[in-house]
Amino acid sequence: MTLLTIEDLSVHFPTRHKVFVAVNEADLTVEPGEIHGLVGESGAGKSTIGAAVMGLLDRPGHIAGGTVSFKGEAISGRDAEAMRSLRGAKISMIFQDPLTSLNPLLTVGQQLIETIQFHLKLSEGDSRKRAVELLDRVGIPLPEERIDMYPHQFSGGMRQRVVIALALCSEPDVIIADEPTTALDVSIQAQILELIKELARERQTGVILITHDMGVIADTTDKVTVMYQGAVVESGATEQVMGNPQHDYTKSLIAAVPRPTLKVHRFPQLSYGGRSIEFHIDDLARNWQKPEPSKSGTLLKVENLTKTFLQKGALIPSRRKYFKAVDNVSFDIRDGEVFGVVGESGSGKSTVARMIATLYETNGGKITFDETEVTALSSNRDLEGYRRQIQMIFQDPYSSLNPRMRVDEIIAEPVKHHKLLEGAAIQHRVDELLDRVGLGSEAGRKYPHEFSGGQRQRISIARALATQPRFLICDEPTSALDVSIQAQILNILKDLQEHLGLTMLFISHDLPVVRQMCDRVGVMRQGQMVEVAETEELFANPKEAYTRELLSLMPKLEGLSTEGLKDEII
Amino acid sequence: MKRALSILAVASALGGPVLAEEFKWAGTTDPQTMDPHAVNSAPVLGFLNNVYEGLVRRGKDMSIEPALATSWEPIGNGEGWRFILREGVTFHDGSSFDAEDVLFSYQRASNEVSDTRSWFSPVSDVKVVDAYTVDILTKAPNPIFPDSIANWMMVDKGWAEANEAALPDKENGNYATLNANGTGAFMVSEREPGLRTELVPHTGWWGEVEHNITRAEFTPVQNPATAVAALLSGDVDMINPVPIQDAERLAGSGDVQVIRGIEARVIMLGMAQESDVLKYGDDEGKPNPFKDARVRAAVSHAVNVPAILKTIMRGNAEPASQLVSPAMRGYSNANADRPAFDQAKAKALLAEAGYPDGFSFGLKCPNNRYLNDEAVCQAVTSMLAQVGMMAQLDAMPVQNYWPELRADNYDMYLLGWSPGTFDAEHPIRFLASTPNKEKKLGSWNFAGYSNARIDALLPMIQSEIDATKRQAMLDEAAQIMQDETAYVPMYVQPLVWGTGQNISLTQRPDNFFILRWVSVN
Amino acid sequence: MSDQTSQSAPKSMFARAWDSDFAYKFRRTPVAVVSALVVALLVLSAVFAPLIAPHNPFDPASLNLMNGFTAPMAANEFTGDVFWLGTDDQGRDVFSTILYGMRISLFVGFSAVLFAMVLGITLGLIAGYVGGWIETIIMRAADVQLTFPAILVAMLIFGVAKGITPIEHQDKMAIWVLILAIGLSDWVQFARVVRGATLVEKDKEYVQAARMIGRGKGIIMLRHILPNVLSPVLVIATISLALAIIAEATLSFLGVGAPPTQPSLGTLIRIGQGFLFSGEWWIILFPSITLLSLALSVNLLGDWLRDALNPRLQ
Amino acid sequence: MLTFVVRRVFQSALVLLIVGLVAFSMFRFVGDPIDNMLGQERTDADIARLRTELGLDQPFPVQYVKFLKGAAEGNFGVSYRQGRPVSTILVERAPATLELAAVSGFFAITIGIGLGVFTAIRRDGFMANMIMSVSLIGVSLPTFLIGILLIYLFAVELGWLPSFGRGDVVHIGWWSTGFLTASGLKALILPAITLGLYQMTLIMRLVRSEMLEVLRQDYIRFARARGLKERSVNFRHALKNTLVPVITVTGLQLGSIIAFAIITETVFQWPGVGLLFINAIQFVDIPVMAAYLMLISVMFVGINLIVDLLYFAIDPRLRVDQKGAK
Repeated sequence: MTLLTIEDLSVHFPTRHKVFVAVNEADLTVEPGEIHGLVGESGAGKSTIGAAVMGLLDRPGHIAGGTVSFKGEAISGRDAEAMRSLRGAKISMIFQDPLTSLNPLLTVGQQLIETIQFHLKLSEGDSRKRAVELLDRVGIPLPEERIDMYPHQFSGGMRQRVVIALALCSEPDVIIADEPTTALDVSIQAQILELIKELARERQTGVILITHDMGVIADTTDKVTVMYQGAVVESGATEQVMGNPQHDYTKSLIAAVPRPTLKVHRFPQLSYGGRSIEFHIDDLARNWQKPEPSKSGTLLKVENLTKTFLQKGALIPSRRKYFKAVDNVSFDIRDGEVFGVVGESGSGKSTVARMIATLYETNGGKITFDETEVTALSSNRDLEGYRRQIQMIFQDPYSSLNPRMRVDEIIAEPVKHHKLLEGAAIQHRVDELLDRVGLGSEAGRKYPHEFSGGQRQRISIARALATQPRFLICDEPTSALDVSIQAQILNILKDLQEHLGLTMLFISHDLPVVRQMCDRVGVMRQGQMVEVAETEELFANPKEAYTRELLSLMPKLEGLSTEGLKDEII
Repeated sequence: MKRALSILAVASALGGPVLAEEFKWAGTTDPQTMDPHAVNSAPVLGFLNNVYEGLVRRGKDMSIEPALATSWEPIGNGEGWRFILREGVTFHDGSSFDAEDVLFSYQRASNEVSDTRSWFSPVSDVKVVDAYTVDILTKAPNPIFPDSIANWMMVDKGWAEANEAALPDKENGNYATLNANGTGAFMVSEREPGLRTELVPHTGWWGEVEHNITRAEFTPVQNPATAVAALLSGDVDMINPVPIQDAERLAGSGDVQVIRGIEARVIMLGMAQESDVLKYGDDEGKPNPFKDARVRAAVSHAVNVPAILKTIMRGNAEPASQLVSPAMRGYSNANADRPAFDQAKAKALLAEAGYPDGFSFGLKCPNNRYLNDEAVCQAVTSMLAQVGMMAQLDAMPVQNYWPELRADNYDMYLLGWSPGTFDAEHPIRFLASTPNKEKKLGSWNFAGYSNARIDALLPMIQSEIDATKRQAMLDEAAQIMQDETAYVPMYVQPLVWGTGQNISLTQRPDNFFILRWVSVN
Repeated sequence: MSDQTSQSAPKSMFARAWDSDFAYKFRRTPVAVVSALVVALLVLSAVFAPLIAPHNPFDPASLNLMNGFTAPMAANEFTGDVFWLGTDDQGRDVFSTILYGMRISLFVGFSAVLFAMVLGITLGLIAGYVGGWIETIIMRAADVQLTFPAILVAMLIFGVAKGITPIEHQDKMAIWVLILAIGLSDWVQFARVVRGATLVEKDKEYVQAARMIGRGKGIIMLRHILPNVLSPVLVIATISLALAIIAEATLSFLGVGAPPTQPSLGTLIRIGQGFLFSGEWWIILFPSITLLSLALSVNLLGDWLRDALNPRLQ
Repeated sequence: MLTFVVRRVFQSALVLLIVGLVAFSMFRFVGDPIDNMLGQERTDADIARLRTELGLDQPFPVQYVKFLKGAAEGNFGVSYRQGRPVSTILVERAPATLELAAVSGFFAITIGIGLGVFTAIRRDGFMANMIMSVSLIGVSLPTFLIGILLIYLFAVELGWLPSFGRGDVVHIGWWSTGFLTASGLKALILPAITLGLYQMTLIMRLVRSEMLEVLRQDYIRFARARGLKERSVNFRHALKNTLVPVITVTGLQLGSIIAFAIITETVFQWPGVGLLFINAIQFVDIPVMAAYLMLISVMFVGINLIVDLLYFAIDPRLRVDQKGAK
């Protein structure tokens, strides 16, 4: 029997100017034991469907049409009290961020027992027993001890397991999991997905898995529904949809996914909905003053780099605790190459980037840039020359641009600071850069909030190019972006290297992306550099166990259609 | 005990025989000490008049009448005064009163650490003649001596010595600061300094009881609006003072009665006459116009005293022409008229003195010392401005005010003076004599007014026994001060008390509240 | 947020402001609109008091004491003059006095808040951005400041100012002392909020971008961080303005406010409370109503701002 | 945690020392006590003698050190006005202020939190908006005016409550309490409302905004998603989290209640330390002023310490060190 049926569901958010249609006549069904993926880019309306089913729509959103039925019985349009009896009891939900999903002031046990007591009407003691069982089931070691701990005493992955246990308290028939693994490292992500798969199978629970990640969809789900701008564009068995997409949007979306096994020259532009952009990095090359290549062929040399952070302060120095974020790391970056650094969160890869960018002081080791020992320079004035030649592109397009500055001011700031140009020439440079990254010079008179994430990341690139640097640090430049936007940005970066001869340090946790972008790769773990190798060599022949483990956790995406990619495969 | 009393009060309200008459009253200032010799200030002496008694006391009309002395007479040709003491008087603790207590009280009150010391500066010696006769010898003939000691209160020698309070101790306090043992009609039964003081009748009192109070409680209430509210709501039976502006309406309300009178205090303007330059205002540093008597006269003509009395004082005060009020002894009837309000004349005088366009100066004023002091100063400011004298008014709390005056930081200032002796000689001594530290003269003459004839008249007035001759000299002094406009006396401060409808009492011009004249009906 | 939105041509400043969601929200909230109108009306009438007021109550030469205590709209029994809102004990027109008094109150309020704001923002920025022992010192100083409750600070400063200003300037200093006292007792909350916001902002990537360029600390604080921490400051400033006006009135009650010859609203109320029982209700009523409307409107506006500027409550 | 307390106490002592210094240096400007201590017939010699006796002729640092020495032994000197040890006076007056502060603090906290929660839950409701607007009147009028208006209404016009004072008190040891008599309780009502109104409004608004913030947290959405009852979500989950930031501000507010009592006590002639302080200013009673400020600082520092410790009690994230599965 079909557990959950969504028919013609429309969700409207009335705003000032118009009614925003977040979900437009969507259909979806969930069968027992089935994992149904709901995929789409941000703003597609996938999370809104989850919230609508749960009756948790934020105001002023409301269900404008269609029905949601549970086991054949319509549940949409019920009053709040009736919704609550279903919510939690029959349908549960798991949220994206395990850090914020648990009440920090109550123990895990208190939260579990409260929910169990409420739904199953068990005694305190029985509830506790059941809570321990649940913790055990979701894979928390020593559940009897752990039950009395507070959420902050658990790691991220463990917390997400607790969240799942909480969702299971009432023995629900349907679980809606909204991006349950997005905030987690790859290795943990795999475990959590495995757990969800097991539970679905074992309890015959229907799961709606909301995600933007094609890898997750391909590896986990039985059925998939693809959404675009509030509407369902395609739906079917996962293998079917992934391997042989019918709708243009699905096709271009799948084409934009970086593959771990294929290397492409450029990603195909997403053609659906007129969203392709024109950028002309090659035009920039005409006015680009290429510096003399460094004599040794090595542009940046990092030797025994170390960084410690104070973990626990104390008056007496001997009682202070330090944490070694980067431990004796060495590598070289050759002139004109893209050097990738991969690792999980906390591996120290961003710290290395920030030390090179002079944002952190080093606690040991040497950084040498084109024969100049950067770490020996102390004053700001001495560093000016180095800073002019390096630039950085940050991860978060929303926080990397000052929201109170106009876009042209943002781009002009490094030029003005280094006094590279004067007067009208500055504006000219700004206009040109904006034009080349496909935004048009009029974009300069607007503020960052008027742009989308991908556009902002292009503004960041324009800013990074303003001083005509030799070396670009990219710190997870696409990890906050949708896959189609990621494709755009990666293409631009590839152009930068190709046409301007820029040398790059490319930090990422995403192995397929690294494989597309980098000439050589270093793998970091717990502050140490585990392995450095040519990219293809590393993927084909990993030497270290940790590298092998990372590679094995990487989604293979073998079932994905390669239709739109064929021309670009190298 | 308090509980028991309130139960009694309830019983009486229920219609039983009126045994307990509680009386509660409120004033602005708490008497800071119960020691009658420690502090010479009106709140303390006024309050302690109910607890302690002197050899003489003042009656309802301010006249001197026998108290612990039944009679007194001059000794010889002005060598001093002999006091015959009342017999059978007991202190609150039961011990009896005799001449030794008078001698002790003299020694105690005239000691260097006593604030009341100045009263005894004319005294050369005190002799115990017998148990009920005391001679007080003066350095020079002193016709008004008995008048000047109405507030000199008798303390029991035995009690004071037993409690290590033989001398007042203002700085650190002693037993007598918190406890009292007088001969008066009431005794202090409970005292919480700054909060409340409870009195009960002294059953062994020698006098005839006029009141019907069984318990009285005094509470200081600073905020005038709170005090009025307390009176209106019946939480207290009497308040002193009633804010002048509220008097009329309260009187008309029917729930309370307002008792009005004229206080001994004269409110006046003083002007710097020593300083060569002005210290404030736009003309700061320029020659001081107030040295010129014509300018001072112009001030006296420019101030519209009738208007102040009409509006700010609401018809409750009387104009003043000299430094004492008509109720005081030695008031000069010959100089009873104050200069008329005449802006034209004021301007003419200013022009004559060389200030046709006026000038700018500073006026200092307290804002919590006298009734509506700040409002009066504001009114004066605008009146002077109308004839071209632009005053910059700086009103401040009294604790900042006196240091300013002492440091000569003013061009013009407001001062109120109440003669402690109720005699016209008092202000001459303190306000009009050329300042002289050694002779302790002119100690409040901040203005620096100086007139040789006045200085000469003072000792003569002090020792003249013949009333007519004395009055002639006082008249002369008043005349000189009026002619030279030494000060600009404006009005005599009113006394406005409010009581419940069921209270009858007597108001004395010195603003002392005498509890034994109160009855609750 | 689709690509299309960025294609529209830039509009004029005013049109953008009028068209912004902020202005739209404002227009849709009657309370906010009414409050803003009241504030605007009061501020304008205070600014243009010399043009509006029938009399100048600060000119002592123009006052006639015999006009004292005239009831509103009634003829004075001596002079026959009529005053809209009556006169006070000095014969000052209450309406004019309110207008002029409001000038002082607003001047004191605005200046005190400005002072507190500049001080608080500066110290908050430095504490938040620079950190280390400088931060410790600043935040400890804030603790000490908090130990002294506002009115005590103000009273003590008043005393000190009286003591240290040269005597010839004392009569003019009352207002400045009020500003200093109220401002000094108010800076801590600005400093705390700015420090908190700065700690959040300084880790953001746009600040790192500026540091990478080599921008100095001062420029980063002023140009990058400051504009981004101003929203909460604006809310606090609004509410502080109301508080400052009330604080001025309270200090006036304690006898350390504006001088009675140049009364602020608070001083007027302090003077007026003496006439609460005497029947001259207009002396206290009208200034109180004015103060209430002013403070209430500013508070309501601040309230609305708090919700409107909080991006998470939308 | 012990280190924390020790460090806090150490810092507090430093704060007190600075407060003492600042306060003491300011007294010289408040006025001159001499005039209040001597009658109108005083001479210049009297003034000089008294000045020497009080030690006012000594340089300021000497006076401060003397004061500190005394204060360390609990001896704040003798009141110039009352001629009694200041410590005795403070002990006598403190109960009145503390009882008033406690009642108004209780009033402010309970009503403030109650209304704050109500207005947050019913964010756009008519009642909630009314409460929000009306409550602002409490912070839009000066306290003294509110007090006077309350007296006028409830004491004079209606005659329900006393216009001033503390009513009858019962002495329990050195503590005097107004809680045990009818008149004492009646006398508390108006001053407590006057004093607490302002703090209540602030607490209410703070609770509301914090609660709104908490209500949109994921764990509240998750609690709702688990089908828990609204009441449980609002109170068990949301309120407790709301209280964490509220505690600091409330702590500070309680401190300022004691300071604000100055005005309330003046209006209601409430026999507490605030009234004592105002009188002390009037009479330039320097020892009383100094001791009062020290007392206020001690209370403030104490409250701050309690607030910090409360944090430990309420927020497990602070309580536990780096144990557990990190």
